[in-house]
Amino acid sequence: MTILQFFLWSLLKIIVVTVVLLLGVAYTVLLERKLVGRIQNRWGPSRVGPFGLLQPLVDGAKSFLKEDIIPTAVYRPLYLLAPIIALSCALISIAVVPFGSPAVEGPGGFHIFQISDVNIGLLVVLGITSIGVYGIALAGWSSNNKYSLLGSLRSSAQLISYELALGLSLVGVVLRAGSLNLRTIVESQARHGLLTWNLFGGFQFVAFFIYLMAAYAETNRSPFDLPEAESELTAGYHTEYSSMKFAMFFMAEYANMIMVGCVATLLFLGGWTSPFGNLIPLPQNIVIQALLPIFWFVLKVFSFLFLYVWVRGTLPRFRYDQLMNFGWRYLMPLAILNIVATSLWLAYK
Amino acid sequence: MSHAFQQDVPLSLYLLLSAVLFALGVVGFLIKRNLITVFMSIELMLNAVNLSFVTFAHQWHAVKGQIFVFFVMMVAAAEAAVGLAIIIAVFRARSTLAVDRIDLMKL
Amino acid sequence: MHLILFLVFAAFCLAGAINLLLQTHPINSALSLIVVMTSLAVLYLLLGAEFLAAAQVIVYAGAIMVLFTFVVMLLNAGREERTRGSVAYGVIGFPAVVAILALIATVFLHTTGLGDAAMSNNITTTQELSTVLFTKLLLPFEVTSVLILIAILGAVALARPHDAERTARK
Amino acid sequence: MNQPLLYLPLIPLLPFAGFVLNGLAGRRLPKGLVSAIALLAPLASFLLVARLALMVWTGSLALPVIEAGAPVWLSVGNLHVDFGAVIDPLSLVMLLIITGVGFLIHVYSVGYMAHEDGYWRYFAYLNLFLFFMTVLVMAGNALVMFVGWEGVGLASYLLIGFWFHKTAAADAGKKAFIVNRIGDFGFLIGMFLLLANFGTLTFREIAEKLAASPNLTGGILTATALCLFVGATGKSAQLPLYVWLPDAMEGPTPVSALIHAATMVTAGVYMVARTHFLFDRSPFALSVVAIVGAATALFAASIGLVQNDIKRVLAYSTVSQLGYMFLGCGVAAYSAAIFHLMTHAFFKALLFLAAGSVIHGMGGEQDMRKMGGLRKHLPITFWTMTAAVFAIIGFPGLAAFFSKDAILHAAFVQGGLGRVLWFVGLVTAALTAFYMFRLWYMTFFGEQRSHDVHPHESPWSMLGPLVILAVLSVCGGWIGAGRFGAFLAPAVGARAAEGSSASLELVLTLLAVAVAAVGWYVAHRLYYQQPEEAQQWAAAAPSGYKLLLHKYYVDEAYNYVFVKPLLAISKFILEWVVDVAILGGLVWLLGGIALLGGAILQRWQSGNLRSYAAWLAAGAAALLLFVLVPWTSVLANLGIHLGIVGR
Repeated sequence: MTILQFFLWSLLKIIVVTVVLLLGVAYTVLLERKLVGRIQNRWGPSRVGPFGLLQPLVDGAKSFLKEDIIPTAVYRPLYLLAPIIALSCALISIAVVPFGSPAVEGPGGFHIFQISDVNIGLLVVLGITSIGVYGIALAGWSSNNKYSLLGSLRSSAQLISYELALGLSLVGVVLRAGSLNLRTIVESQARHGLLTWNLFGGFQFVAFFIYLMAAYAETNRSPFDLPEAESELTAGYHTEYSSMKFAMFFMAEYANMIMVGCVATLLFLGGWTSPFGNLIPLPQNIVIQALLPIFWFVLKVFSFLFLYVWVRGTLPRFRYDQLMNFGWRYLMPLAILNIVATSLWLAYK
Repeated sequence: MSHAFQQDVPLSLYLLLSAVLFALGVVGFLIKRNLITVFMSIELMLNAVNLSFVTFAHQWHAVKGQIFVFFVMMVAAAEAAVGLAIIIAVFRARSTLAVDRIDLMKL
Repeated sequence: MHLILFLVFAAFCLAGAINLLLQTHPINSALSLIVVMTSLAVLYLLLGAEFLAAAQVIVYAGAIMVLFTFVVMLLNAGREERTRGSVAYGVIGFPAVVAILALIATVFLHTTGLGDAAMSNNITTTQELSTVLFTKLLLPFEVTSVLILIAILGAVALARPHDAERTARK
Repeated sequence: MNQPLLYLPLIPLLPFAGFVLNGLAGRRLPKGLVSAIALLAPLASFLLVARLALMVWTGSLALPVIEAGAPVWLSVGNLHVDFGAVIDPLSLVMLLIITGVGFLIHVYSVGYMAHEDGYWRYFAYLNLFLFFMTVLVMAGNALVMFVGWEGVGLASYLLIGFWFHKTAAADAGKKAFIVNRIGDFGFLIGMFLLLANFGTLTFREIAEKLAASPNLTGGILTATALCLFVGATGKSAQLPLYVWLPDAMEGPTPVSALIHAATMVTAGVYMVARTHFLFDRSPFALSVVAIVGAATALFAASIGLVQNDIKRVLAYSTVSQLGYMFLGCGVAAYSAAIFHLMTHAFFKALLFLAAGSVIHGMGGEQDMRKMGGLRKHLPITFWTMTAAVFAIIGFPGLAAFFSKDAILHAAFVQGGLGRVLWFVGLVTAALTAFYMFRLWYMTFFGEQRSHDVHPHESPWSMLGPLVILAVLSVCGGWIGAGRFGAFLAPAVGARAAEGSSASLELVLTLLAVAVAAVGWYVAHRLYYQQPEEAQQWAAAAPSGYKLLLHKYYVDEAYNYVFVKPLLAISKFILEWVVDVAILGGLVWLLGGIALLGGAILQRWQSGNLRSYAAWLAAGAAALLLFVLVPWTSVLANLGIHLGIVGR
């Protein structure tokens, strides 16, 4: 494979994945609106297109067409930079996610269902997530607005605090798999389907719980959506943003949700593998062999997103001090205990 | 084009880069007037040194060089935590971050 | 490929570092430093230190620099004041910097036996790294953890408002 | 030699333990316990010494005893000094006197000091005194002796100045100390001379070396002996350094007794006897000793004639008697001198203690003109005092009769200068008899001249020692008569009294007794029969009387010749040289250096972070320059270029 081919293939994969991801983001928004509507005993969007299916496109068009307001007092360079950082960081992580079976290869042993297979994939995801903080922090600061600043300060503190618990919760999984490569991690839980998932067979349910909590906080989602708490801070860090830039933050948030779902799927729910393991033999058809793992993957991510929305519709928002207490006093010690317990168990085995 | 693609990089270039970064860090320490920026210059110097460590580790196939960088990072983290706390305390006491105005030991 | 990547990211590094010096606003300096650090992470990757590259991003860019920006935001630090301090930094400092740079560069350029770095050559895996770290260098590692614990305590003690302030606030 | 356990170190250490206990804890201890500690320590020492004496008496212990294996104090080059004690007949006699009489004075003090503040302090000092005195006496070498010597000075200073709130007492303490220091300086020089010439300070070794070189005489030995003698004059209150002793009367009376009788002043005599081998080889030094002794005896006795303070009379009497002892030493009759020292210890202690009892009974009054007729009120004191008075004047059969006559006899026998000295001694004996009976009559006879006090007899704790000492004064002479010389011979050498005959001895003795009787008669006449005649005599020779009353103006002369110029010079040096020139100059110099340095250095310490960073960078650059540049080859190349090195 020449370098030129490599570039072309990679470009193709990137484009396809990005488009799919953006579509996913759009329809996640719709999903949330519909679901929350149902939870709140109303219909949600239903006018645009059948069942309101075209609603995301219309929303997008509206965002594009709205007047782009840049308040005079903002610090322009960073004000413009912030949404770009937020969105790009949210989108880049998908590059290391394997969303289909590696058994299906392109010409020249080229992975089709993963943009890049990195040895330290998990660390890359974590690293990019940690860079994502800057989008929010800079947005709040450059807006020159006290609500924005408070929101971004809250957000920075919250992200730093919960990143610790998040990272530590993943250590148990890494210990079990013995690798930071996402594909290896998935393969380590593939043998007996559901039973060997890290969530169940790996006894990492505590870690999963911690990850869940930390992930909600990391994505500024309810019940930890303090950086944009309407009742206190108007709209938090994106108070001063409108039209397309606001849309970018919006998309970043949902892209992050999807990314978090992907990581959860890969680390705890067995990734693209079938929950039934080898009970149901794979058909010989190459197309079905390629698409079935993708189906499982998307299904798992979707379930995770469903959980997200469900929680949002159900739980009230935390107070800020409660949030910090919870993160430092409960989640982190719990994560450390989980690491110790897992290590002991592995050593015993 | 393919020639440039296969070209290897002499390690002395990495070292030179690290030296230049270090010098820039020192210059930053000298000319910056904001306490936080001065602190950042220190971080820049640390990073420059880390780069030479990694380069030497590559040259001698020594894992320990990388581990040293790891330690430097940990120490830098500790240093940042304490240093920034000190900066906050200084700011509380003097309401300024200009290093030229913070030249007395007492309040 | 390696050369191109090196040149690109070395250029990013230098640009970031110079920008750090030129910018008068701390937050811009901080962002420049983040650029330097992430570029350095790429250079580490080129040198086969992939774990360090990730750690560089996570620890430096993702934690330490966040702390810096956080403090800049918290203290609402504005542009640098044009203060006139001592002249020693100009008279003594710059010749010294030039001397340091010249000396180090001379030594580096005259050192023979330094090899070349090629793409995907001599990659250190996380496993190798941790094997050495957790066996031979376990004691320094543990000492580092104690250091960090102390740093946390110190930071808390320093940043905590004084008793008088606290009672006044109540 | 299988030596029995002697517990020699305990003899000084027991009083020292008493001193430490009382000194540290005495303030908080009950009075009874303080006295118990203070009495038991010297008593135990005395018992140890008495045991030693008994062993010597029965022959189970051969003298001298030289303690071996004692802790080493100094070991520098060839000089080795240890704390080993040496017991020979001389030190045994001294120890018996010191601990025995010392113990009696302790007992007496319990009664005498009963109502004083600082009771514990007094006894602590008293024990300290005994400690140093025993160290002095038991020392086997000059350096340890010097420790005791200095320590005795310290203890005397503390005790004389015991009532330090009284200016006179504090001054007297200082005077005693300073005058003693002058003497000590002589001792020190003498010690250096010993060290330089003999390379050792141990008495025995010096004596051996001296014996080994019979040709050695003259200059060096004379100088050494004289220097040591200067020390002795300081400690033993001889001319010209006697001035501290009369003033020392400012201390409590038992202290006077202790200093005069048992301990301090005898140290000089003891030291001369101890180093007799030096004096023996230097006839000149011996004559100086004899002349000074005789002169002091006469001089002090003449002052004693007219003094009115009971303790002062006794003080000059002490000086005078010490003069006798030195006279004895000077004619090489060391055993006679030591014999007189012992008897003197008995009767002088008795005199002082009895005087103390009188003063106690008179409520603190010391002026004899206000006493009189006390015989009825203080019967026991009177009788013991009578015994002492008769003892000191040399009443036949009593203590001084033997010892003083031995000295005078030795002087007469020596011939030449000795005859003159003998005559002086004889005159002094007459004077002694006069002033002692004057004291006796003025105190105990006649009418009571002061009516505002009601004399009363002292308690038995005071009278007990008096009685014991009275017995000793009466019988003490018989202890040593005839035997003493033989007993001391191993220590001080025997000198056969050449040309001595029983008839000559009898004549001399009778002469002495007759002279004393004359003194008694004059005193009887002037102070008993016709008291007003004394005033007439004084009025007849007013200048002579005044001269005596003012003690020959010696104190005043010293004051003008030594003290005032010294004060003026000291003041000048202190105020101008030390204060202005040295201290002031030093301060200005240091201040200037600091200011100058500060002016330069403060440029660095600007507190400016960036300039610090610049210097830091400069330092780093310098280090790199030093480490990275191969200086040797660079310099070599430079040398080639400049043509310094190379071809």
